[in-house]
Amino acid sequence: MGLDQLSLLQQLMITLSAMALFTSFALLEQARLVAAIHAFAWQGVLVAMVTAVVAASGGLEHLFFSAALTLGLKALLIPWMLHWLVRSLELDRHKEPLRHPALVIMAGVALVIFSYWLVLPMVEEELMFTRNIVAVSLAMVLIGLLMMVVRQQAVTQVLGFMSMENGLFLAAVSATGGMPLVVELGVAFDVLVAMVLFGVFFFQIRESIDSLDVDRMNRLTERTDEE
Amino acid sequence: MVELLPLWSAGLAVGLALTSALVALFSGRVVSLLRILAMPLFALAGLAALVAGLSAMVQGDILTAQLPLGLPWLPWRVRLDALAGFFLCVIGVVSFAVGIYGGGYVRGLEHGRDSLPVLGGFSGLFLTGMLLVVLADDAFMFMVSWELMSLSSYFLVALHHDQAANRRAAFLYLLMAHVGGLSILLGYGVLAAFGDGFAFEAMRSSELTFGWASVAFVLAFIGFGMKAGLVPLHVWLPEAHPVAPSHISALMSGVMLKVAVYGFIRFVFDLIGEIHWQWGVAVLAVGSISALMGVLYALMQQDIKRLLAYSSVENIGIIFIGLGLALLFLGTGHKMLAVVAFVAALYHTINHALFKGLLFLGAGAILHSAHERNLEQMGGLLRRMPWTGAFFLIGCISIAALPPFNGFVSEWLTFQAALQSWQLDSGVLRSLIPITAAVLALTGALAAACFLKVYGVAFLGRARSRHVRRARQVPPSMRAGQGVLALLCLLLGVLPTFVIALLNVVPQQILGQGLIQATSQGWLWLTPISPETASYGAPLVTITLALMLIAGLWLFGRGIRRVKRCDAWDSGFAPPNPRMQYTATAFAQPIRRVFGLLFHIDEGVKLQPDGRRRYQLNVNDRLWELLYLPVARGVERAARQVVRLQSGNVRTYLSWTLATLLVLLWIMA
Amino acid sequence: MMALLFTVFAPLAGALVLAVLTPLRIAGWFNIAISALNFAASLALARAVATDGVVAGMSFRVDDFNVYLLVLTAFVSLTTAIFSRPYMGYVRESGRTTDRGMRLYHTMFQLFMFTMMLALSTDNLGVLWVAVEGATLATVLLVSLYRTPEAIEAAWKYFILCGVGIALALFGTVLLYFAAQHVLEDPTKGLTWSALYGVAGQLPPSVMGLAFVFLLVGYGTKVGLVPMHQWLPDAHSEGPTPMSAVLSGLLLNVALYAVVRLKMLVDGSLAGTELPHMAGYLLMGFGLVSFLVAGLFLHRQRDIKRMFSYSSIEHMGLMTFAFGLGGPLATFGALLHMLVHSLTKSAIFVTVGHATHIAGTQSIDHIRGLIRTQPAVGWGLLLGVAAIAGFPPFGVFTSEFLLLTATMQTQPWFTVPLLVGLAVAFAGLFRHLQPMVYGSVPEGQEPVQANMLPVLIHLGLVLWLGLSIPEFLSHWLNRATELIVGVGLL
Amino acid sequence: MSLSSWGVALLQALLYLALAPLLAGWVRKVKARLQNRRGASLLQPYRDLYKLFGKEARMAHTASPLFRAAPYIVFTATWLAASAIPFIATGLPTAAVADVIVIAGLLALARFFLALAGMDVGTAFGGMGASREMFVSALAEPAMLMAVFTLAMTAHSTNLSSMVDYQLLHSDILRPSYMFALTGLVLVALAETGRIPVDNPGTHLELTMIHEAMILEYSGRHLALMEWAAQLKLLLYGVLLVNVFFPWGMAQGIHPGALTIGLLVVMTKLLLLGAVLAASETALAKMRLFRVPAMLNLALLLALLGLLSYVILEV
Repeated sequence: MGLDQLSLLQQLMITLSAMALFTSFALLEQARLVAAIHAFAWQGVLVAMVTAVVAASGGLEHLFFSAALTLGLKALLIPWMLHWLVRSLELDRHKEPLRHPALVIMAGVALVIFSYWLVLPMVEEELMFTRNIVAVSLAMVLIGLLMMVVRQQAVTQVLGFMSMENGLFLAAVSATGGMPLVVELGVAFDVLVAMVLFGVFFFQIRESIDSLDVDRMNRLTERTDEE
Repeated sequence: MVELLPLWSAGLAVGLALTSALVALFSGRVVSLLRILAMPLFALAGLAALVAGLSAMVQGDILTAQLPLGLPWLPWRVRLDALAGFFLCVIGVVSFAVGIYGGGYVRGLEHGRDSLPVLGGFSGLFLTGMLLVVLADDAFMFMVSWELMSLSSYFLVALHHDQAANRRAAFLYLLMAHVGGLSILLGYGVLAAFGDGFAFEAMRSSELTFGWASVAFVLAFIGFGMKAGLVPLHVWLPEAHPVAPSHISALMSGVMLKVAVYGFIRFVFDLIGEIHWQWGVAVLAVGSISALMGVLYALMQQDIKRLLAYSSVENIGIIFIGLGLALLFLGTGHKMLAVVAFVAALYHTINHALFKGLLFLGAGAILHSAHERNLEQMGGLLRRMPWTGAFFLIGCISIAALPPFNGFVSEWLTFQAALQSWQLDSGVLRSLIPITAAVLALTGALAAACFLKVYGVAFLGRARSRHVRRARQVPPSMRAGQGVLALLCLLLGVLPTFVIALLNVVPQQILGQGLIQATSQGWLWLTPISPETASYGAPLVTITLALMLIAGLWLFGRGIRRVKRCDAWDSGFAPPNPRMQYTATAFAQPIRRVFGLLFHIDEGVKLQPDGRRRYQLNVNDRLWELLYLPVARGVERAARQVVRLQSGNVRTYLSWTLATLLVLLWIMA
Repeated sequence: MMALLFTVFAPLAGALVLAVLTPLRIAGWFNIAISALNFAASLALARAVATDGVVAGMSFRVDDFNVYLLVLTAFVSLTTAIFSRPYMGYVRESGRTTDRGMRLYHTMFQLFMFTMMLALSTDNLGVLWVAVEGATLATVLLVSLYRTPEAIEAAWKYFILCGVGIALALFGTVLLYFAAQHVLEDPTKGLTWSALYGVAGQLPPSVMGLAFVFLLVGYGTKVGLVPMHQWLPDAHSEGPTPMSAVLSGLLLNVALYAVVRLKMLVDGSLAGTELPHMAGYLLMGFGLVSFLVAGLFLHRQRDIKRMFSYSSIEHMGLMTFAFGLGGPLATFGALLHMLVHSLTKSAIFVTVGHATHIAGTQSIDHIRGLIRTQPAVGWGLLLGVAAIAGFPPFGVFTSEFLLLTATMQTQPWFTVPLLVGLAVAFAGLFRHLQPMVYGSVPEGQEPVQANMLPVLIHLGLVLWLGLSIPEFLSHWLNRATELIVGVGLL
Repeated sequence: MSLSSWGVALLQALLYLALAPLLAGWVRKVKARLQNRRGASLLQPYRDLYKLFGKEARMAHTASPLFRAAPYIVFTATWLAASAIPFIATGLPTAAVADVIVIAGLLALARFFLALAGMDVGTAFGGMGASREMFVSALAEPAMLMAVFTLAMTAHSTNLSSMVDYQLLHSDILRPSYMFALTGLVLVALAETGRIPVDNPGTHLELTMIHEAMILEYSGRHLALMEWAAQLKLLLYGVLLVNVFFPWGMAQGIHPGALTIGLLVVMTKLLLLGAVLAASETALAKMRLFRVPAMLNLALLLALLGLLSYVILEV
């Protein structure tokens, strides 16, 4: 399937989702916290744009609403909250270099290929184009998860979590033209509450182990001393 | 109405047992309630069960009923046939004696720390469980009652839970009971999968291939064998039985093991259907090993209750030898001989229930009045507690399989069955069975030695410690409880013909044939196979013995001269003191030396803190490190490996999630 | 319908009231009152369902499968509320939490109930997802209620793991919706379970397969399937005990309920392919692994609440295995097991609460001689564990009996690992239990004012179920079985 | 069963009583001769018994009632066992009272009470004797049963008189199993009757005695009964050996003539056996206690071989 058979909007859509994918790679390897937050914000913007484009192409009004919702939530509110948290936790200078960046990037690429290979079997013709976007969003989800695995800093873990959400949202929008409104609202609400709770926990963790390094939270284990 | 008498009185028995449990719950407030009300109710329950069993066997027809309990599609069915009736008798008679005895026994516990409600309540439940197992007619009810039996007896074993050793024993007991229960459940599952459903009729109708039938048989054998205490699955028994209160030990050793035997008979002879001789060989082998190992280990013990527990292993072994012979003969199509072996096994079942109950009650009496379980501390009890001494002697003679008491009859029957092996066609089997007979003979002789040791050391000679010297007569209720059993031991020994005439209905129902000629020569002569093959005139032997004894004692003793007393002669040495007597350990020493390789002996002289040197010996079960410890270690190792999953690092957890996800996706695509 | 709305929204209203209710003294009582009301409503609902099959409307749908879970949930929440009033009082006095904490606790308790009810009664898979996520959000703050480093750590792990899991579940839901797009004439109904179930046969298997993987991993995290279980012992051991009771007794059930609902869809769609039982096999695999691993975990426990949370994992594994096995007998057994396990396990946690109160610690090595200290608590714990270990005459035995026999009939060789697992788990439980209940009293250990009524009720019910299953219940379960596997048992 | 046969049975039982001391005396006499002594007269055992019955019986302070009952039980049990063994005639009702297993049981009963009596007074020697007695018998009893089972299986009956009849009928067959059984039974008999090389009835040397150690405390009539029982046991085993393996000349029916012939024949057989026993006792030396098991295991092995060679070779 060549791009030429697609309408301009669809080409635009693919481009945007490709950029979103790139942002999650950026998130994955970004060492500086603030920069990572910015990358995340950009990702939110891109997802919102994709939503808008889908709405435009499919003429689905309620998607415009959810595009706005995404923009407000993922691109503005949450990044702002994170910023505020980082500042009040005096982490704005915090750098967290990856152990083996090359390895991690390779893993990310492998995940992209894997997810593409996964969605290959869905070969109904009319799905052809959405399929690719599903692959992209699946890759975003997996990379988000990977990020939570490789990053040992609480805030970056939250970023990973949020970028997973972005991936989900992208999938929902691009593949199905948006979930029913009630669900979307519920999801958005949950994400918001989750974000607030994350904020609360940052402070609690900070005051309990005065750091946000999740590796240092290993009191609860079945390991006894002999092994 | 009268033909329903068995069912009614069985129901009454269950009801009474439950009531006794219920009553006992309040003995926390009114301490004497257990003694005054609960224990008599217990005895009554036993009596009712006895009546039920006897009437069922006399009527010889099969009664069934349904309870409003159980699963919607599998209500609890009750069935009372001759086999169940026989085992009801076994349960009933011992429970009756225990109920009488317990009244006096629990008085000693009334001011102890052990909670009486627990003791009484679970005793009642224990009896209920055993009764229901025997009555059950579907696997579900069977399993429920079976586990009820195990669980309640576990609580009784754990009654004195202050010592860690008792807790350990209780744990081991419950664990093995649980495993055994699961294995039995599995066995029933196999039968149910072939027949339709878990009702016993359905299983009877099931047609199994040899392979599956053998699987079911092995499962049942393991499960019931574990409960019955067959070697090598016996290790829980010598731990658990001694630590329970003595009258409960009597129930456990005397009755609960028999319930396991019942389960085995019901499963193998009744439910599986076609029987294969290979099973008989397996049962025979395991039975012989159990008998021999059991009695050898019993010989090595110094704790009287532990010794009795081990001797239970031996007797269960003898019972299973009988059952194995029966299976073997059935499998090779000699029904007549199978019946002989089967009857022998049943006879030994009731016998063991009687004398093992009696002996445990006796041990309880010693514990009650001398507060001592260790043989090495006892001695001369016969003069301090003559009644208990006399009853205990009867128990010892019976269990040592000496005429004219009951133990001899069943062993005699077993020998008779074994001696018919010349009728078999296969030379291998023909040569196998005599070896079993040899083992049986050896077991009998060793059992005699063992109980000679017990009686001689505990009741004869002179007291080896101060508190034993202060032992006193036990209350009449306890004596009565032992007396009942002792009397029955004698009766079953003297009048075997009547017993067998009563027993006959069981093989008639289960195997479709009974002993035809057993009493053909009249009640004086027991001729199981035919008069010219073998005969035993128990009454005549007894009468002669009694006459001579009375004549001797009366004629010489009373009539002419009285016996003067003097110091012991002892080859003219200085008058011996108690510490010069032979100890239990010393008594067993020659046999320990001969059979040394069977035990794990560590023997040596140890330096005491006070500077004196002391001889120390303990004889342990070889099977521990051979069988059980490896399993335990394996589980420990596995657990230690698995625990690594919970590393404590959230990122590791997340990577687990990711890995799982990817693997599953890969599988799916 | 009225009853349904009451059942679902009473807790929400209660939560709002409790959030603002000033006097904390009556908060506990109010909590009980709400739960009682809720329970009554659920009973009425059950009657309605019993009379006219399915109660549906406003994207709610209550059939025989979830109605008994609704009643169970309401019931357990009631008894737990009864237990938690004095218990939380003791916690407050001991100064481990503040008044704000207490208010938070009561509010979140009802909020959690609301999410449970919502998840159980909704017909919309999206809403189901929202509700389950909501349950996480509602409980996560309670886990960290005591503010100890351990509690915060546990809460964080709980939050992160369940958050990720639930996100994956959402992706699965999206795929489901995606698959439904081209099947349903009205695509917006693409998340309505009943609509999907109607057309399950036409859903594209490839998409459904992927979707189910995501949903299984997602909701499976909540069920506590190994190897996504790690949050569970932490959350159970660090949160307040009533929370552990409801988590073990209810949340896991609800997650499993979701998995089963989705399996029904997937089975429908995979029916045509060469691997019609793929979903079942996955469930069996997960169930068996969880069952065995959790059983081994039991052997190396030092914290009493952790131990029982592992036993929850074990039983969840057993149920998952049974649902995966399929077939009327197994399903019936699994449903029954859900019921008895919730009752028994919450009873155990209540008792454990008292036990830890008596000993002043959760460390197994320091809990000793409970029976001598306070017979009620000691025997409660002993009998509860005997029940959960599958000893008759308690109901757990009945369900395990059914499960084993079902396995025996369909997959005989699986019975071996099952039996090994049962034995291992049993040994693991009792080796730790015995020293705690038996033995003599350590000095300075005093009996406490304990309210054993919930335990009594629960164990009584379990005992009853073990001796005989009442008519109405067996019909419920049977109709639920029909619903799930198509054929009933009776 | 007619009254006359009962009468003969009673006569036979009494014969056992009467002849038991004689055999003991005979063995002693032959032994003395072999050792170039003149030895006491054949009737010495009778004199001893008479003397002991006349003497006053004494009991230790520590002795219990069981101590008094034991001699009568031991004596009666042994006598019952003996009288069930065909002595001069077969087909007697007493043989039906007790088959061979019961006989073994009765002997075991006697041994049981003997050992109990040994332990009763509470002396070191008593315990020692009891321990050793049970130890020896524990190994001897199975061997004996095995040996007898060989015959029982051959004759398809555990009833001694029918065994003897069978042997009389088929006396022309040479059976390997019988040879094994016979040798086994001989060894057992030596052990059970407390003869050299297992025990020495003549000695009171503390560390070697077994049987004597148990009856050390007895005196007067009690001792007499014990001794008599021991002599009965010796006779019993003798009769068992000669009559079961070489039954020729026994009376089938109960005609007085046949009975007298039977009596004479059996007595000659017994005299021969006694001579052999005496010879072996002079030739052999008593062995250490812990070499006894070796000998008894040999006996058990032989008996088992007999049984196996029967079930494998002869059926």
